[in-house]
Amino acid sequence: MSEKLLEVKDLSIHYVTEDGRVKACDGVNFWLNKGETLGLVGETGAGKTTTALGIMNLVPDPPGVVENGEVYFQEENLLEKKEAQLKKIRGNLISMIFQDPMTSLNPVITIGEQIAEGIQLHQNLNSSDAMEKAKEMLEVVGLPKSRANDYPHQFSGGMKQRVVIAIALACNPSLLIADEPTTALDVTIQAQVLEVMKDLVEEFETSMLMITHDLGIVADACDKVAIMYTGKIVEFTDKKTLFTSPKHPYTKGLFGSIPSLDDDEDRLNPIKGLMPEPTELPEGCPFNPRCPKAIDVCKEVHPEEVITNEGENSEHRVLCHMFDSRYEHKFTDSTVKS
Amino acid sequence: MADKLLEVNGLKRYFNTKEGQLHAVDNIHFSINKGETLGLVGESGCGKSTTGRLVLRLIPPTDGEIKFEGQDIKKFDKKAIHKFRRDAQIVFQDPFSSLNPRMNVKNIISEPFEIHNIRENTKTRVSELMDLVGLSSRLLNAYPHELDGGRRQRVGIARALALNPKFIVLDEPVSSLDVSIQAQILNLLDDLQDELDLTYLFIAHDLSVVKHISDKVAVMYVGKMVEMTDYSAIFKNPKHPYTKALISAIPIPSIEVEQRRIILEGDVPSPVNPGKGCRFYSRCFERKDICKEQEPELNHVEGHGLVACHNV
Amino acid sequence: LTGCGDPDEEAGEQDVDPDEVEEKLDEDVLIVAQGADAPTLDPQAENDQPSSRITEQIFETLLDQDENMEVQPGLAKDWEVIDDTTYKFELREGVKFHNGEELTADDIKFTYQRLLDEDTASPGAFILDMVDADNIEIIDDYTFELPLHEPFAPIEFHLAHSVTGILNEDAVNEHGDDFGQNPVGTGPFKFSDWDVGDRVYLERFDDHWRGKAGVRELHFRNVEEDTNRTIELETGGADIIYDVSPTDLDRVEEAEELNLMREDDLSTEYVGFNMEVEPFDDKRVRQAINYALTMEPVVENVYYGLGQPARGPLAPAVYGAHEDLEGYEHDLDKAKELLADAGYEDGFEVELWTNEQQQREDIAEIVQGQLSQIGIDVDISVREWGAYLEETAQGEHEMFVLGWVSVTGDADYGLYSVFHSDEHGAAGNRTFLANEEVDELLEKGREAFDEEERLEYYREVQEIITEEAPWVFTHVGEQAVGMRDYVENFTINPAGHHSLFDITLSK
Amino acid sequence: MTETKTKKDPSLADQNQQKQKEQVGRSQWAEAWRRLKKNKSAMVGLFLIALLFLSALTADFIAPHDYAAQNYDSITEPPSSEFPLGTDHLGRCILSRIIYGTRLSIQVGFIAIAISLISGSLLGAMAGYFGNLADNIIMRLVDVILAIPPILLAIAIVSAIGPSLTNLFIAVGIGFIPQFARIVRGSVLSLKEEEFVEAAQALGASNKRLIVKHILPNALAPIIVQATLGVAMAILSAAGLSFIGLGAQPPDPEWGSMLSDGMRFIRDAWWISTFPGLAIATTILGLNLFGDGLRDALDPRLKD
Amino acid sequence: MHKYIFKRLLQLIPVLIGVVFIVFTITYITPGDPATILLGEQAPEEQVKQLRRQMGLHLPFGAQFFNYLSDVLQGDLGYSLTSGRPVTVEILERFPNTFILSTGAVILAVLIGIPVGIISATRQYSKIDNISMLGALLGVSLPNFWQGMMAILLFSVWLPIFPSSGFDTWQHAVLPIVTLGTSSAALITRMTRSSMLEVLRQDYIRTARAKGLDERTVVIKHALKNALIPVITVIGLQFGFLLGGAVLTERIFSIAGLGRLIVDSIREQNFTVVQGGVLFIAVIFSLVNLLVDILYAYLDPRIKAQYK
Ligand SMILES: Nc1ncnc2c1ncn2[C@@H]1O[C@H](COP(=O)(O)OP(=O)(O)OP(=O)(O)O)[C@@H](O)[C@H]1O
Ligand SMILES: Nc1ncnc2c1ncn2[C@@H]1O[C@H](COP(=O)(O)OP(=O)(O)OP(=O)(O)O)[C@@H](O)[C@H]1O
Ligand SMILES: [Mg+2]
Ligand SMILES: [Mg+2]
Repeated sequence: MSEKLLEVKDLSIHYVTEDGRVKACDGVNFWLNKGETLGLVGETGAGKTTTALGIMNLVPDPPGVVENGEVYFQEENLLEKKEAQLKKIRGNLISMIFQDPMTSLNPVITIGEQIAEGIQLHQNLNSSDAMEKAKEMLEVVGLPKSRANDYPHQFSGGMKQRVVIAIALACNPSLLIADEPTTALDVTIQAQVLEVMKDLVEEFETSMLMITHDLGIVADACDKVAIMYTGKIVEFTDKKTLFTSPKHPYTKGLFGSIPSLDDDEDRLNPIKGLMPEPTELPEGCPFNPRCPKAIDVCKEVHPEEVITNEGENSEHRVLCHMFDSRYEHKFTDSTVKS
Repeated sequence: MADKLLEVNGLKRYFNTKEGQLHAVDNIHFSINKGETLGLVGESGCGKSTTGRLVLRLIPPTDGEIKFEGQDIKKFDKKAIHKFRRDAQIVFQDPFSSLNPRMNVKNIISEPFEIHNIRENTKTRVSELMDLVGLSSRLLNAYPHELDGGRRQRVGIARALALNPKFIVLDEPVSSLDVSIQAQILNLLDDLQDELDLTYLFIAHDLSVVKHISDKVAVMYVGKMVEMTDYSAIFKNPKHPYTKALISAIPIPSIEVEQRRIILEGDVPSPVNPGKGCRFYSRCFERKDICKEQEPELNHVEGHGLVACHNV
Repeated sequence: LTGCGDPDEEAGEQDVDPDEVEEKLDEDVLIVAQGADAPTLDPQAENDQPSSRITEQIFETLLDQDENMEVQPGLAKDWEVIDDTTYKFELREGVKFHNGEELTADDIKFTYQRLLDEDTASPGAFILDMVDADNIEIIDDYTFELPLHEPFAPIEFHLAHSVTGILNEDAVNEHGDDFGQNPVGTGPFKFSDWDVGDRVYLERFDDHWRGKAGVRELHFRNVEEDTNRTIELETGGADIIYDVSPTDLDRVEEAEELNLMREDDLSTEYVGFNMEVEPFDDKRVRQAINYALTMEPVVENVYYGLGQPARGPLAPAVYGAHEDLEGYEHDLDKAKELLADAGYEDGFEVELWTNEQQQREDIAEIVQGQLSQIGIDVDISVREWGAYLEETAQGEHEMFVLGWVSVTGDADYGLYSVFHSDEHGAAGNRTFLANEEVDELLEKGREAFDEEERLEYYREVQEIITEEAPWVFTHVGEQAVGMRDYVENFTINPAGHHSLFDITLSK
Repeated sequence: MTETKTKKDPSLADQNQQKQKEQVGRSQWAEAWRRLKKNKSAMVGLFLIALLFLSALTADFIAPHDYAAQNYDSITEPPSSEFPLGTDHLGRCILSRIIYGTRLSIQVGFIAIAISLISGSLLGAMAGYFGNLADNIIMRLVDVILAIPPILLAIAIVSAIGPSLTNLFIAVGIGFIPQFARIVRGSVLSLKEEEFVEAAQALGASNKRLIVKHILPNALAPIIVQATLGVAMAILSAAGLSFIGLGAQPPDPEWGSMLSDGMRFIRDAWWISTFPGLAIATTILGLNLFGDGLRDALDPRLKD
Repeated sequence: MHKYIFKRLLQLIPVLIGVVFIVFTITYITPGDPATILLGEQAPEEQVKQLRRQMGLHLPFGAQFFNYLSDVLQGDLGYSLTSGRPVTVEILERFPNTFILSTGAVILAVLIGIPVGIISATRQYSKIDNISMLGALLGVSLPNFWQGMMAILLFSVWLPIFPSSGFDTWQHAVLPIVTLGTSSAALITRMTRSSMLEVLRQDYIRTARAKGLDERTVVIKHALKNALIPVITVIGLQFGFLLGGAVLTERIFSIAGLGRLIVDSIREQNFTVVQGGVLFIAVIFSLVNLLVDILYAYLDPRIKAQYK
């Protein structure tokens, strides 16, 4: 087993708003090895971005509060570091690609400058050398050098996203956090960008935390998967296990919601209901109102993480009473059938 | 042959922009049979929404003919338009901007009745509609900002159904929704079609969604229609290189199939003043010299449908 | 900011030690601040106080008035009455204009013709209306005869008025339309520079016939806000300020290094009635209002003791003013009685107009307050000046607050225009008083060459006017001039444009 | 709907129905009000405005003296128990004048803004909705008004039509037209493209309905914010006009003219101009605080 | 860009004609007659009539307007009714004072407003923020002429540091510039703050922070330029406003400025100067606006791309 590059332990981040306390990230645990890609999957508002910001220690405060937890990166707890130290890590050892390429580039600064900036800062280069390096990065992501002096509005969405990738990879980080890097893009462009990313991650031996809501992308690009629901990781395992034997009812529900290209299903089999209000999570298991297998205990008792499959090269963790030895027996055959 | 509800011939819509003439929709033909769904796919900006607006006469076409139930909608007088506005409806992509934030659910759903001067039983009608789309009656007084995306989209659908339409343009009605909600809405649309004998023009960029709901699929590229055929044919046996690339690019949530992606070069070209030749030329992996010079016609291909490619 | 200085000054400095100049400048410069800028320094082009105060220093008139408003020789050293309509003047010899030319009788003819010429469109032309300038007969360089269209007894006062300041023909022709910016006269100070809107620079004219004036330079500053003018005086930004604000009188008086000079002026403020409209066509109503008003509060609160309550139409300083007029005592009972007699026992409503001038607005408010005691309900309307003049001229008003200045210091000027029935409307009679007796007496006053007789006519007419009560006489003006204690020999002139010839500074 | 099979989506069996029931049906205005209530400075502002209205309404009861009564025995008296804020040069009670003055200030502020709001919004809405020629003509007109400094415009207008209170409203009001026209035009331009407008159009709604029911209500928030701030500015401009003698008619106790009239006594009797000045400043402070708070409360971007 | 500027200049023409029309109309309907004003109240009727004919005042409105307009188009603004001098000369004489005053005030306001606004925004809800916002609110709440008077009492009377009136040396400029500058500074502070707050919420700021840039760079380099656009609009409007709107300050400090010239002329019914003065200010104001728009283009390449 290779070394853990990143390990998030019991991370809780809450947003304190007028409407109440949003537990956007609530006791999150996962880890990631060097060179691996972890897919963090969940629907809107599940807390994916918040978790990523927590790792970067960039949670907006106010309203965000890091309540608890540790984030070990190369065996050091980032949450204990001083801002000055973090600045040396951000953009250098850990980079992040934000959700929307349209808004994550500064509209009034040339893209060359936006790439060079980080290089200049972290690699102690003078500005012209940094700019040279920035141009190289542009070529790496498949854009001509000559466009370094252009402004973001002169690029298409896919090109902008590639610029964002160039910024993130400019300093050759050990960890790249990519927050839904392709959601805003068209399919064919998405394919281009994903391809570029995969190549680069491989080339630079970068570990990646890929945030997405698209299981297709996970299947394509990830080694491990963590499924997130209402601020909690409900299932965490390697890709193969997840696709072959998903355990959590929510994960199964996700699979059931996706129209298949191969089969002609008449009706989809979606999860019923909607995500609960983030400020008013239900008692017990947060998924229980939508869960086809929920029983009384689900409405009362908060589930604990169950680790199964420990023999294989990866753990398989599930946050569900069904796999908890204490409650397993209560799930009768009839409810388990799905 | 089944009843054609909508028939579109040589439809064009150009916009005048600062850069020049923008060929948003450029000479497209299609028809939709009663009770069927035509899926319209293509990349962002290829003219899908414009097509949707044109067939509803929300904007006038530059050229071309649109026949609804055999009649040219361009020639409709005021009265006929009013009638047409009852028969043909639209549901938008963005459930957040398509509902007036200052009106509550009741007002939104009853607005069609007000506009068409239907005064009786609006209350019952509204609650029937809400039942139909699966909205709890306690949301009657709710405002859009209090609802989540899925519920909002249901309100939009209820509004579209209010006047008992025959035809609905669904302009990316699920693309802003989460998969689980998307699936619920797709199921709902399916059920409604069966129940109310509706005809859909379903616009989307997600091929798997289109495939799920459509009877026929039309693929657009920069204002042009490049391929149109039966839904299964297009996935099993795409003929146009763009369609092939499009299909191959869909990330499939399965680790069993080894995907072989066709990665296209470059970006979608601008629809402003497109030159002669095939619009896909710059990105095509099967291009020939003729493609640069001559624009391919949309031809009928035996046993398949319509394709616009010199290679076919 | 400092760059807009005078180019001549720079040139002049070259051959003098700059330090010396500094010192000299400081000692020999007299700075006078007043509340407005002069629109032009062509004495014929304007007839307003701020301009006259400056042109008075640059130009001189044929005759002069002393601080008692008595006529004295000016540029004419002697004159005699030939007949009713002909006067003969003898000029001083050797009087120089600022451009070096010598004053001759031709200049007088030229000046008066220009003043009366329609093309000049002078607002002061009426001052010499009675003069037949085209027929001035020049006897020699220093002697000429001045014919009048009709007998006009107060002519001497008119020939001392500042609009009649004598111009030099060559200078006028040379500068043409710009003469107002390049005035050339015979006065003790010559024009040097002008920061329009801010400051006029004058220099001593060394060749003046009376000798050199007391200061080398004279500046007129424009400081509009009353409070600021006082502050300027206090802080040394000005050596003399005109029109000290009533509220600042004590402050200036009490300050050790400042002096205050006060002197009655020639103005009368009044509340007029439009005698052509009801109820003011009834003498009893006008008198009732006169009885109902007491003007002590006006003097006290509006003018802070500056001036005095008026008891007649003329300020006491005016030649011919009736000194023994009693006016109306404050008697509310009598007022009510008269009102009842006239059929207004319950009072009435009336609109009182004023222009937007603080003191007049205050007077209006006081009148409003006092008249409410006899049941007259006054509604004040503040009009814009142009509109005010136009509408009162056309008789659209009921009651109004206005003032009149007897600029020539003579009773004719102070009475004829405002009370003669020929002068209805814009000409000055805005009450539309039409009283044959008054008309007759005023006409006689113009023609009477016997002083005693003339004064008698005016005594009589003032009594009638008081009785007829077209006006409520409110206030006789007083001017207040503040100055630093080192300013010496300032003499105050009732007409307001003080001669600064004698002033010296003892810093 | 003729024949409808009831098909209830099971998802509706929501667990926290009870809680949501209370919230459902809260319009955006109610939502904004709730947020506004939490904004301390906005509430201070509201309090000050309420105070203003209250004293305008109850002036007859709370003012210790007649605002026009002249007391020659107590001229320019400093604050005392009889005259809590002193008297002016005609012996009038300054407190009473300030209290009565609220009426005028409210009128100046609100009527002037009403004038500019109505005409400005109308012009802006027409320009934005009809576009093209109408837009060009109207916006050029607005540019013309904007190109003339408001105070000069007001002076010119007042000089032309005479200084009276009504004319003052009009003069101040006209100066503010461009602001409203621009804001409304901007909102209408973007609202016109909103899908909900298109949706209503697709239902067959008329132009009138589109403007009145869909566009204007949504353009309201920025207009209202602008109006609150505009009221403050209008009161200030009116005060400025009073300073050059174009304000209210004496003895009307308009604050601006009290302040400017009292200015000449500033060195001897500071209270004559200082208290009206404070009254103006407080009112404007109140309106600004409230307006700022309202902006925050109505701006959906500030929601999270 | 050149084409754009040219186009904008062309668009100015109808606006300015509109301004001429409005001002002309206002002065036309104003009661009071220039001829009477010129000749004084005591002038005989005949003379007044004669002068009216001479000035073309007997013509119908339309004819008068077109006469005036054609004169204006030939660069002739006519002659002052009180001084008889060319209006252009009178205006140009006053303009430098007004220009120094408003430019000084705007510069002061920018120097105070932008830094304070930035500090406030970066420390939202802190003590500094609250204090500067309160200061800014007071700055806009206190009538300008009152502030001016207080400044004179404080700094000319009690602490005689600066002269209270006139406009000769730099000392004279201090108080009026400070008086005018403070209220503009208040506006600019508020605008900068809210604009900065808005920008600081943007994703690209997060991106910049994620690069490890220090906060200063993030604020100055990434946020400020974006936040400046609405601020510049305010600055431009403020500058335009001050050019003609500094009347009260000019009066309190006895400065011979343009605004005061126009106001005095209105009261003297010196119509030619009023018309010329307002037109002049409108031209300057429009040019300032154009300048602001051009500045936008330098700040924001997206806007530049639209200028065609
Ligand atoms: N700044 C904030 N203030 C208050 N609540 C916030 C804030 N940011 C996020 N939240 C809330 O925290 C929860 C998690 O948000 P987060 O952005 O992490 O979700 P996500 O999984 O990234 O969703 P998406 O797929 O939409 O990006 C949501 O309920 C969201 O409303
Ligand atoms: N009103 C308009 N004026 C000018 N151009 C327009 C207008 N509406 C649409 N276009 C342009 O026409 C083209 C087609 O637009 P359309 O909205 O139909 O695309 P779409 O296929 O619906 O894209 P998307 O998937 O992004 O919704 C685009 O290039 C768009 O910019
Ligand atoms: Mg996210
Ligand atoms: Mg679309």
